[in-house]
Amino acid sequence: MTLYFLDFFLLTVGLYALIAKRHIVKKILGVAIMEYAVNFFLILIGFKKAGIAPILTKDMDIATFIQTAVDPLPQALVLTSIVIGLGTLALMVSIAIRLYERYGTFDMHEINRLKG
Amino acid sequence: METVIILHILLVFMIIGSIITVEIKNMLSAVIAMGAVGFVLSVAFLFLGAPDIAITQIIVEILSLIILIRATINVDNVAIEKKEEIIFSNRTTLIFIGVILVFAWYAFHSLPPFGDPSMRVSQFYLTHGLREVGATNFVTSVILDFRAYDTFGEAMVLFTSISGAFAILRRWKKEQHKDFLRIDREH
Amino acid sequence: MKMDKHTGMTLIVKMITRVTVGFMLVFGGYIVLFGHITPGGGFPGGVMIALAYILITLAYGREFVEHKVSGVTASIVDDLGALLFWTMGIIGLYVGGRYFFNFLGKGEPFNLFSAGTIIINNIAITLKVGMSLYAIFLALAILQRVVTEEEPKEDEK
Amino acid sequence: MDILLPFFVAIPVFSAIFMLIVGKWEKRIFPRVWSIITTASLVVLLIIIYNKGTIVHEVGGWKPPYGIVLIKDNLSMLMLIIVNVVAFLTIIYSFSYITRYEDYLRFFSLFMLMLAGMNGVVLSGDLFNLFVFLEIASIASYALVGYGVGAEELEASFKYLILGVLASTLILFGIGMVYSVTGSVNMADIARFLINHPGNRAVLMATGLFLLGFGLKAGLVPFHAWLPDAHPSAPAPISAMLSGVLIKVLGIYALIRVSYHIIGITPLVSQIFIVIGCLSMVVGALMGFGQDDIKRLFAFSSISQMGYVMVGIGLGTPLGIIGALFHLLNHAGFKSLLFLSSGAIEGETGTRKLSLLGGLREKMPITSTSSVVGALSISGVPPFNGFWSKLIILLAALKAGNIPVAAILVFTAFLTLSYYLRFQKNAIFGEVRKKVEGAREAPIPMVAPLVLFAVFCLFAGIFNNSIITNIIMPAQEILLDQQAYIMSILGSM
Repeated sequence: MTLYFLDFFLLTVGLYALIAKRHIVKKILGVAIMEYAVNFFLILIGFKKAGIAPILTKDMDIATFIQTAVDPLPQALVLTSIVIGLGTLALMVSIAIRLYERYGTFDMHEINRLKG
Repeated sequence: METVIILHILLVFMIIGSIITVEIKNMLSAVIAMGAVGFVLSVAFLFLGAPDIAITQIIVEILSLIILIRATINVDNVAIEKKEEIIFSNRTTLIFIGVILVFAWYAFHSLPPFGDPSMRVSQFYLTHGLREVGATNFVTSVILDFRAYDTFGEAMVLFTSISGAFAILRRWKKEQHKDFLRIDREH
Repeated sequence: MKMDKHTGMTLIVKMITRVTVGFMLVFGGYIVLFGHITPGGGFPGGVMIALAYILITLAYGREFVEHKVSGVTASIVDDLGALLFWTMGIIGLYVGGRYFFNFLGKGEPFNLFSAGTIIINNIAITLKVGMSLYAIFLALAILQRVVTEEEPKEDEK
Repeated sequence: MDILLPFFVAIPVFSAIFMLIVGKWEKRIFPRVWSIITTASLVVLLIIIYNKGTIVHEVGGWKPPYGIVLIKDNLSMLMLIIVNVVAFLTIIYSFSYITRYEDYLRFFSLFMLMLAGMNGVVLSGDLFNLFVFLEIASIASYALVGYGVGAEELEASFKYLILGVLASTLILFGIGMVYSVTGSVNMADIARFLINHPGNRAVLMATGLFLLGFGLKAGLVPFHAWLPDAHPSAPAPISAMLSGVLIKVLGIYALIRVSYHIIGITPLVSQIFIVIGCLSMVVGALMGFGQDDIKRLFAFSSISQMGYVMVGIGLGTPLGIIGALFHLLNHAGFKSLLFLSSGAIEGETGTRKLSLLGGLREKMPITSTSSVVGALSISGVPPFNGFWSKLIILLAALKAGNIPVAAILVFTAFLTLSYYLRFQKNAIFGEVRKKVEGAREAPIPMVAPLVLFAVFCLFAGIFNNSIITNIIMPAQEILLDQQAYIMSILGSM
């Protein structure tokens, strides 16, 4: 239970960086940290006590494997979510670079002031 | 039992790393600190019995580090931090986060305890996976057969974000092709 | 392989990349093809292959890789990979009446062709993920612009 | 018949990819014509499956709780009609609007992917699948908002992107909590589990996270920061799609589906809906008052109209939900009309400022008459459709005995009427100003959709009971009947 709470604390650290920080790259880093926290939470809920990876090897028999294997569904969700995070990161960095070209600064407040 | 202790240590390290990422002045070291948090996360995935996810996390971590360093290496990454933060927005966000954390503390009590997931649906994947799909890596059989439509949607997400990034990065004809790096040297 | 000295990084980096790129491509290929037997799959394998190309581009400079895999061919292969994955869904709909129906034979577990359409889906994802990330790396890191129309080949550097 | 459901996602995706491949050789005419063919075929597909009742398609051939299921019930039928018809008319509009940008290819390809994402969200019967397609539609709309690559377009799309990714992360955390408690990701399976195991604090927190995430995507008041900035800088067809369709499908529809069909509506949640609805109505209307830029004015009025819908949903009575869903349909009609006409006006006169516009009636007759029809119907003037849906919501509030809400409804109606009258007085009537001298009527592909939307606003107003009985009423019945939803997918309680 404390693992879930600490992981949610990690999410709020990312949330703080996202909202309170003015530097655009800091906001992007905040988003990345939030993605880590959510992916970690999804894998945590799928873990089974003394569980093994859900990959069958030749020397395992199927019955014990089914009892001890960890939950494969959250891992499928996390694989998708990691690559979604990469996609959004690529889009964010390209917008940040073009913003820097246009305004000459990464500071969100400065940009709001210049935008008028 | 010791995996729980190890996971606690790794998680505390990740929290410290992310606080460093948020608070440090130099942008490049912030990106490196975030990279460290990502690598510790992929080690934690190994302890949680998810080798697929650990490999993907390390590889995607390297690529996002390359992209992020690209965005921060040649820009004025220290100048921003000189100005002081606006106290008001930090304080309200901290209060808002504190309220959510208190509410979350009670909510996490009624989640099933760590270590015994209610595998109501995924037990079917483990029992029928080998016979009906034939793949011995059950995560891949879930990704590409039981929920292939999800992975199709996800490939389209990557396709959209790359094509969107191309749309944003395209040059307008009337704009001369000034090289991004050269702008800074002129400053 | 024209080895002009001034583009790209120092000699040491070039030597090391010449050794490691081979391992990365082989390991990436292994992860993709055996994705349904051992850990791995389309995504990590594809990104690994993209990283191999990115390593060459970083070490040897853009011109060296330009005639091998230019930005335009990378995005075409990316579209073809997405199209291949799309047709797998439609063939499943046509053959089995259900979208993404696994219509190929299952084979027996531990050898290569054991999971029907999973292998083809894996290859489609690899093409798509690998080439699109390589193309976005080129656009973001090296060219600062997207190779859309064929401008005159003036040298950026 | 259920073979046709996946084509709602497959056709736009194929056209987006094929467009990019062919785009290497032909960039000007092909993308525009190809998008019109795609959206036309989607509308034809819509007509085919229109009155076929509930269709369920199990993807991959796996039984529902184990595989992903696509479901078309009457509620998603209503949303499909809104999405595909507005997209078809917007594509016709952007046939000639797009000429001001120099790269047509990426615009139409991203538009098709946004369409595929929205169709995927509406059809999906699986919570994580809804998240993935929500992600596709959102990322396509982030890039499209910043398509102009100008200074403030990029700033607006970055702010929209940051808040959108925040919303998606919270939604994914909520999905993780719901999965941990119920052990399944299929919507009907979760609903069945939660009926047998009610009152779980983790599910309550997950509802809060969903409310935060989907509320942010819907641009409701506490988290509306991105909407007024995203609209003025987005191209006109995109802001028409954004406010006419996207915030409805990704925000309101997802909120309705999650709260009514999955977690089961509780008095607390419907009370929160009503409070958020009233807040959005009042704040949207008040901030819309002083706006000089017509697109910002329309953006704030979108927030307040979404507040109407949330109040209708929050009341929970059959009449309230009928009013809300009918207002959803009407709002898609007249808001897209207003945004498209603002694009035409900006195209011809070069400005969106009310202080510089005037006397458009002589120079652009058709555009001004259709935008007058739009302005009248959004402010609820009798013959048009806005009047009927606002009236139904007002009656539902009165019947539910909720007098303060009814008072706020009437107050907002007057506010909306006043600032739309100001819009008409400044922009349409009055003497012709300097800026408007050179304006002449917008080209045919831009004017035809405006006329069609205006005709819809009129006919939906006149024949409102026929629209209500065969589109809105069935959607309302399925919405209030969670058991029927579960039975249609899982076949057993």
